Amino acid sequence: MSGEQVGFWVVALAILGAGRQVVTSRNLVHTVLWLAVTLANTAVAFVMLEATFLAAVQVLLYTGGVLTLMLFGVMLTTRDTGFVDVRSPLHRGFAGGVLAAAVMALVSASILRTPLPEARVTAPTTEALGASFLTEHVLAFEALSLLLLSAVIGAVVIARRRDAGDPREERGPAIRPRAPRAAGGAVRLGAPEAE
Amino acid sequence: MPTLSDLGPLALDLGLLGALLLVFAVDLVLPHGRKRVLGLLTAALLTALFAASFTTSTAGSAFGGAYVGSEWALLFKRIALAAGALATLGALDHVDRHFPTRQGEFFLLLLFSLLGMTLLPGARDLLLLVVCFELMGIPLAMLASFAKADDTTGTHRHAAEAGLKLYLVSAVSTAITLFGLSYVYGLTGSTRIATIAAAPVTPLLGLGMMFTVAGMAFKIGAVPFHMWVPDTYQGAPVPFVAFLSVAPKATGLAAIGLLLSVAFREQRGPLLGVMLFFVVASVVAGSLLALPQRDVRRLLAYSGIAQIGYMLMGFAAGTVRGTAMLLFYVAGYAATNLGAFLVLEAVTPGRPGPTLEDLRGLSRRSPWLALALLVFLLSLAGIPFVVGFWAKLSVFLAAYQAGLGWLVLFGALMAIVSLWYYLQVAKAAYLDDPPPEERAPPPAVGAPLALAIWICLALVVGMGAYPRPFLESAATAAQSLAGH
Amino acid sequence: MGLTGYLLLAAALFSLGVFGVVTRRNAIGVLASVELMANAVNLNLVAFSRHHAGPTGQVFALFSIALTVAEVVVGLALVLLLFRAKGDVRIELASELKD
Amino acid sequence: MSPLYTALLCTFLPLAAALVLVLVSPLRRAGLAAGLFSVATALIAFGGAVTLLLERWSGAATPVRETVRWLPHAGLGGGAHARAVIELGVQIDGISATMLVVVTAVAACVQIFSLGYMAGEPKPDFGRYFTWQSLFLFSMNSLVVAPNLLQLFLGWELVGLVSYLLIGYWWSKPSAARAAMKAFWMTKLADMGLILALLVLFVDTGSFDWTVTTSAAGAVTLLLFFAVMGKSAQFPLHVWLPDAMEGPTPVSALLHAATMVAAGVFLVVRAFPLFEQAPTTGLVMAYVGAFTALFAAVIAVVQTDIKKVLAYSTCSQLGYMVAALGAGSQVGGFFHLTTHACFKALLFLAAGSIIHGVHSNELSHMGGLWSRMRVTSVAFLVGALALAGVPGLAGFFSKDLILEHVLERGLWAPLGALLVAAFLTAFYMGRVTLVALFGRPSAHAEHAHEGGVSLLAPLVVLAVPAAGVGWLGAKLSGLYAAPVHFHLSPVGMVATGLALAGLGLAYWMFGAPQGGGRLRAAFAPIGRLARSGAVNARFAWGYGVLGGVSSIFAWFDRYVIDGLMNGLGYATLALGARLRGLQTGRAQDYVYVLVAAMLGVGAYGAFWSR
Repeated sequence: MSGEQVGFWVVALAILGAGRQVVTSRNLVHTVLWLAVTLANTAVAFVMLEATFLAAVQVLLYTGGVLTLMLFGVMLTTRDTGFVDVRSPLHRGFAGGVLAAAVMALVSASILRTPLPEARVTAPTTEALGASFLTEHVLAFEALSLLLLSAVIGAVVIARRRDAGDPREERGPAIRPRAPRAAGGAVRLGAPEAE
Repeated sequence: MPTLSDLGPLALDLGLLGALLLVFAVDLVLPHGRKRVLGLLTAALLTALFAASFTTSTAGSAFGGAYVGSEWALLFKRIALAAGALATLGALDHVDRHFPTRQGEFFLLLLFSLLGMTLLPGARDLLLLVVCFELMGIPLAMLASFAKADDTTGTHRHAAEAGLKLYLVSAVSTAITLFGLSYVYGLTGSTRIATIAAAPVTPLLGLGMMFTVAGMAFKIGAVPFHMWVPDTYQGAPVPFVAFLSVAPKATGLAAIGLLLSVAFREQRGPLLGVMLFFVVASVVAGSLLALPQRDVRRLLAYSGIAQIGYMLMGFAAGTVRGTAMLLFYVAGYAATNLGAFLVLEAVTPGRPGPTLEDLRGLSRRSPWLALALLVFLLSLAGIPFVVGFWAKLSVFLAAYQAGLGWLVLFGALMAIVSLWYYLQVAKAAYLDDPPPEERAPPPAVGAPLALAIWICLALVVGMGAYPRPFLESAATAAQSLAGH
Repeated sequence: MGLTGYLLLAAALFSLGVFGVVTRRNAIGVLASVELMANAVNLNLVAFSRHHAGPTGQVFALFSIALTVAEVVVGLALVLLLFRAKGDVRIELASELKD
Repeated sequence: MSPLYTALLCTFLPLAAALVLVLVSPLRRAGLAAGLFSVATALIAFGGAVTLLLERWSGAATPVRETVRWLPHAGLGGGAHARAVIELGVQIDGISATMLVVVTAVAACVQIFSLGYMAGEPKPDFGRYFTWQSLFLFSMNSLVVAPNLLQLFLGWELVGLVSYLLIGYWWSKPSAARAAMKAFWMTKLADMGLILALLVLFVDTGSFDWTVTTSAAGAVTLLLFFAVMGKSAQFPLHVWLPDAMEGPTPVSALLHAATMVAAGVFLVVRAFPLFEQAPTTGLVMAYVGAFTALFAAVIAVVQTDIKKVLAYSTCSQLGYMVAALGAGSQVGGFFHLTTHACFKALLFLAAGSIIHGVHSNELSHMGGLWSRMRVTSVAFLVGALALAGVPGLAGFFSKDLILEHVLERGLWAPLGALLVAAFLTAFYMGRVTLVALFGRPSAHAEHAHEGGVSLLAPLVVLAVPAAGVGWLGAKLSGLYAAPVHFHLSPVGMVATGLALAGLGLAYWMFGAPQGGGRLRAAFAPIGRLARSGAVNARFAWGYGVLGGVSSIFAWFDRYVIDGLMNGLGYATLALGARLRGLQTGRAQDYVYVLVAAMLGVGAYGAFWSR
């Protein structure tokens, strides 16, 4: 077994192991952290695939930005329940497993039955990446920047509790969220409203 | 290197971007309480752009072939701009009443989405295609939830749910599309549509192609990707639903048309089969599920699903004529459905949208609204003298010419079933007595909304009486796509 | 390890994401699962890009990452909205509209 | 005025009237003024139609066909038929001129009759009624003057829509609303046949003209005939017609006797060049028509509602026309349409006058009207005898022509059915006439009296053609085909004999004060039944051969055919209700379905060609 192969297996197992934790871990903080592990390991895989710039982007943008955001989301919304997700009923898990297995089976069967490109070429430099971005794909790039702008504007409007200039804002403290309903099977571990 | 001349085909889109920035800037300087101006401004700008689309030449290829301006793209730009302008007019009062301080953002998001819609049909690069698709789609999820759940009037009780469902289905669909495209890229080495068309057929490419289309099919609400549609239509602000029910569908069809007729032209055998499946499944499920509905928004949602089935007959035919007929259908459907939802907004402003019970006795309370609704329903049902008849006839014709006689027969039979639920609505508006406690004065319809309904009505009747120019431009557009 | 290995790895990651999306009950858990799916896409793209001349594959992956970021931002905003409406972010709370 | 403008006037004047009534609401709400306005326009249209017919009559005018280009080839045609253009226009020849006169005459009479009949309605409703009447006249005329099948289809649809409004005029009555829905549904189902026929024809020939030669004549004509079955109430799509009697009686006279139901037959007459290319369709039509004629006539025997008798009689007579056309006799079918329109409109209006006088539809509530409502009675008698086929009156000529043609073709089974139907027709018309006009007066009929002049004038006017139009047969048929020469053929004599026998039997059972001997005794239960009016479908079969068969047919019609049609509808609704459960409302289930569908689609794409 060559070194590259060993590396692949290690990274693959790390990615899949962490990924499994992401979809099954009951503590949501753990979920997000395991997601970080998955993404970081993917970055390692990128390095092995000679895509160093992408690896850097992956770590900075994803692990640094997105995950922080998600962690915020977890903190904001599940502090009452101690960050713990309610477990899915067994039949739902079973159905999900069947679906996932079917996806895996179909995709891998297609992969294995298709002649894949063999020859490797030298990895593009970061300059080439940038040049491609701003020539061939410049229109898509501009559209993407608009997309990000719209996402930010929209997200702020949606997530903001009260609107600027809304007369209702001046009328005192914002309405507190309703207490979580104790649904069947819900486990409440966290401290009761500590505000 | 891109040069300024590359911008020629994008003149209208640049205009739209300019409009967007203008609305943004004006929003910053307008004091609270005057925000209504923004909607008027948006409507005016969109109308101007729509008018400009008849004088501006947008033909040509740009950015190394990533973008091609053609009759095809132009037709979709016009549909999007017109739908945007009408929906803006229809939404003015609603927005002013329910979220007075956020009007700027509402129309901005609408403009962002419109920009994605006008750009997409010209895209000849899969990356651009998918980015445009998202630029159109992401603002829609936010607009569906725009009202927020704490709206005091209760009109928007389900705002969060409406947006979340659309978002979740959309996010997973995007992942599926990207997953499929990753294989398409991997096996062809390019994202340019022209290159892809020449690639040999392999299982993985077939898989990638199907995933790409499946991920986009959710936007048009074809069965079995339709399940978010009724829920979102019911929970989102009605004028926005008017927009959501036509413009993204048109653009989704444009995307599928590009994939079917250009990108995967040589490998499309299974795609045609899937289109056939969509037709049958959508027409059956849409028609049957609409039957028991009492909420008119849900009813129209399912009817829209069935309508998509009829439209896809054009693609299933697999001919240029089929595509042309589909385009005509789309244009007619856009005017009709937009009008129908705007009538719903006019009937029950400030309350959760109408059920059949709410419509009772409408013909006596407001004869003009009832008549408009009736015309839109007849058009959806495909009765002559309104555009829906020509639309159905033309896709049937295309399908029959392509040898799909059984499909035409089937479509005709299901059209009879669809009559049942359209007549349910008409019956409520015309035949049923209003409940005694509701001998209320006719609903007060604001001037912009009334204007939008009138324009839709004129289009539906006009296209029904003289469909010739519309048919011709649809045929030109379809030919221009086949040419590339 | 050849291309096939990476593709199979990506497929497995995608399947895990699918499993998570349909079984996680917390909306943020669902979002995390969608991230797994998106990550599988990037892995595919980068793996393929080694076999084609030109930077297209990696550019595609960059676009894909950016798209996902935009989606997460919007998703989190909507989740907060759901939380504000229901006091919880269990995804099945958003199931009042049906039939 | 040139024929073109006259035809346009005939067509569009009623539309203008309808628009005026819609837009000028004071006029509409004024009631009687609206009615008079509508009647005036109908009369002008009638005058125009007569002018057109007379021009043709004098032999001076050639057929007029004026069209404008309407739809481009680019949209609908193309391919092998790139130069196909769809036209919109007017065609005036013998057929359309005759039909125009029939339609406008009946419509004008019905409108005048309605002035008196509907006088009790609230004024705005009265105005609305006449708006619909004018609109109906426009739609029917636009159908009649159509130069191609597409335009004919547009008129056809419009007629269907307006008839829906007219049948459902009494909305508050749930049964009326239901009947209107049913009529709409059944005819819509049939209309799909017409659409499909148009498609097939157009794809094959690039034209919507009925004069083209097509290789798909079999398919086209069968689809067209399916549409005819719905519109002209042929078995088994006839179930809506008896129910449609819920509408006001003048509406029944207009729609379900003279004009709308005749549209189906008219379609075949117009598209006859197509039908001539498809002998098999002709055969199907002959059998379906003859069976309908017999089936409906049998059912008509036990009906106790005077309008239902007439409704089934209409079914039966339409069966005659269809059978004639199927046997290849364009003249026979169209001429019977003409005569039938006259005497059936007369019968319905007379029945309306009776109902107006007695305030009931039930035969058992009538009786002895001859002495109380003399004008109406005479009119009804003329219509009944014309329908029965008494020599010299209108029905005799056209029925004779049909039977002769069917015999010529050697269609023995249809001929037999038609002959039996002729006997039954005479019998049930005899029964209705004897019971209603000459029977023992019931309590209801004690105070029966004639209505005003507007009720009686149309009866008098219509009685003339009902009696005499048969004599014009040779001339009328000469307008569009080789003139036929009427002579009493052997089969005609048999039919006349059977008709007289039927009348005689009716007289024996319901008319003769006493006597009749054994035969009367044998049919006595039927007589009691008919007199009592209390037919109980479940037990009636035991009461006599004729009554038994008739009741079984009626039961079959009511519960099996009708039930089947209703059942289909309910099954669809139930299926829709069951499917709702799939929409769980849970976003994750939606995603599950999404991914599962993606899998199916993907698998299909991946392993499609392998």
